[in-house]
Amino acid sequence: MRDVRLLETAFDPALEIERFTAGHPQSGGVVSFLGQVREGGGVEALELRHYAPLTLPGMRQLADSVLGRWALDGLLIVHRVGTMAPRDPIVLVAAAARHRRDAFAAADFAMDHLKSESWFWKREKTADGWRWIEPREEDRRDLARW
Amino acid sequence: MRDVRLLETAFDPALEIERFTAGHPQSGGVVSFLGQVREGGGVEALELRHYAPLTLPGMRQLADSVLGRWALDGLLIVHRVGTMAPRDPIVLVAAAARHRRDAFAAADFAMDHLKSESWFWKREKTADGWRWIEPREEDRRDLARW
Amino acid sequence: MAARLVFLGRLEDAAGSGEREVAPGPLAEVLARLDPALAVELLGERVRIALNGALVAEPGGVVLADGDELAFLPPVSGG
Amino acid sequence: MAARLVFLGRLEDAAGSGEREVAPGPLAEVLARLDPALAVELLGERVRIALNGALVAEPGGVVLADGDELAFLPPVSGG
Repeated sequence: MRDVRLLETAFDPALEIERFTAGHPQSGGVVSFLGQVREGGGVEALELRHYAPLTLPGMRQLADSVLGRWALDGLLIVHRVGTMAPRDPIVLVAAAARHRRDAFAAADFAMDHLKSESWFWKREKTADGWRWIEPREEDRRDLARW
Repeated sequence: MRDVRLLETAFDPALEIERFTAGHPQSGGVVSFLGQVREGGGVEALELRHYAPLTLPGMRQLADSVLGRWALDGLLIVHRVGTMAPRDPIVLVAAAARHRRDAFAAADFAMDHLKSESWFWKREKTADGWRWIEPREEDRRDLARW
Repeated sequence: MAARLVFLGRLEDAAGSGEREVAPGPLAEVLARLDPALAVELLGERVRIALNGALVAEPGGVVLADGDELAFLPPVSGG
Repeated sequence: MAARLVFLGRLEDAAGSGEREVAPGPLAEVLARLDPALAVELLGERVRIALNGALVAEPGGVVLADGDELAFLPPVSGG
């Protein structure tokens, strides 16, 4: 039903989606979001740090709030921490539901909240060295939709 | 960029998502919707019929209209026809974009239009035999959102 | 030679088969030679018509020639 | 024994390390013994504080005991 993981090492999103879907044969639809490190733009590496006492508990609370808000058969949230290269998967959210509207809204809501409220700090490495990523106004606007 | 397919035989959604994602390394996010034949509810088989001169051309037009409406790096629409069993994948839509908001909206829009406007006729087999599926009021409401 | 009618979805059940060869001619005459109950179904308000793969806006003007394919498309199924 | 300060995100750069041992005591006294520029950053309006893994609503009242961990959490990064 609720599968929330914080991973220090790489994961295989296709395999995760396949297992998640197979685990919910009664669901008509599965919506997933996969975020990956973008290739291009001069970014050589991305590092995500977290604060262990808060980050995973916060993700679990988010999952519970999503499950309480929409009629889902299952919800998967997988998030990487550590240093990643372009093309590496960062985050996978998948929602299985009887009705696709619920699955879309749940995955969208979960991503907006993961991005703007979860305890992750991100820095990018370019030719100029490492640089911390600041909060974005766009994320606050995304959050205000709900 | 645009990959639209109508398939007479089974496909592997996880493999399709993996290839699609690998083909768009510059995209920060990929949203996918996978629809499968629900297990349970007494449905033993689902048959989807199409009208060849209209169905695939209509799906391609839909893809073009989605690509014209949102800033996407790529769009995938794969749809089965023929007879399927519970757990079989029916439809996969995936949208790759720089910004996740575009990818969510594009996949959601594509599904609403595929479901309510594409030339597919569906019948279900239960213990009572085959029964054609009628249009649903919910689909018209979904469409009215756009 | 002949023209062909194609019946989709539940209209296939009503027609008893997915397609049927008919003598060419104006659509009204073609339908008049069918079983009246089937003709009524085919003329249903929500049934769209495609001639040789293109949707027809004004079915009243259709005249079938040899080799033509006329498809009757009931509302598509829900999600 | 000592208490520990933990600096997340850009505060780690400002502090020069991810964590630091400090003598226990009221938070105001602990901060007063730090570099003033760092103390100003740590007291920034948008910096949240967690004591032993729980967010603190009123940092003014915090008194660090031996073995406590106090984390300084700047705004999280954007998407």
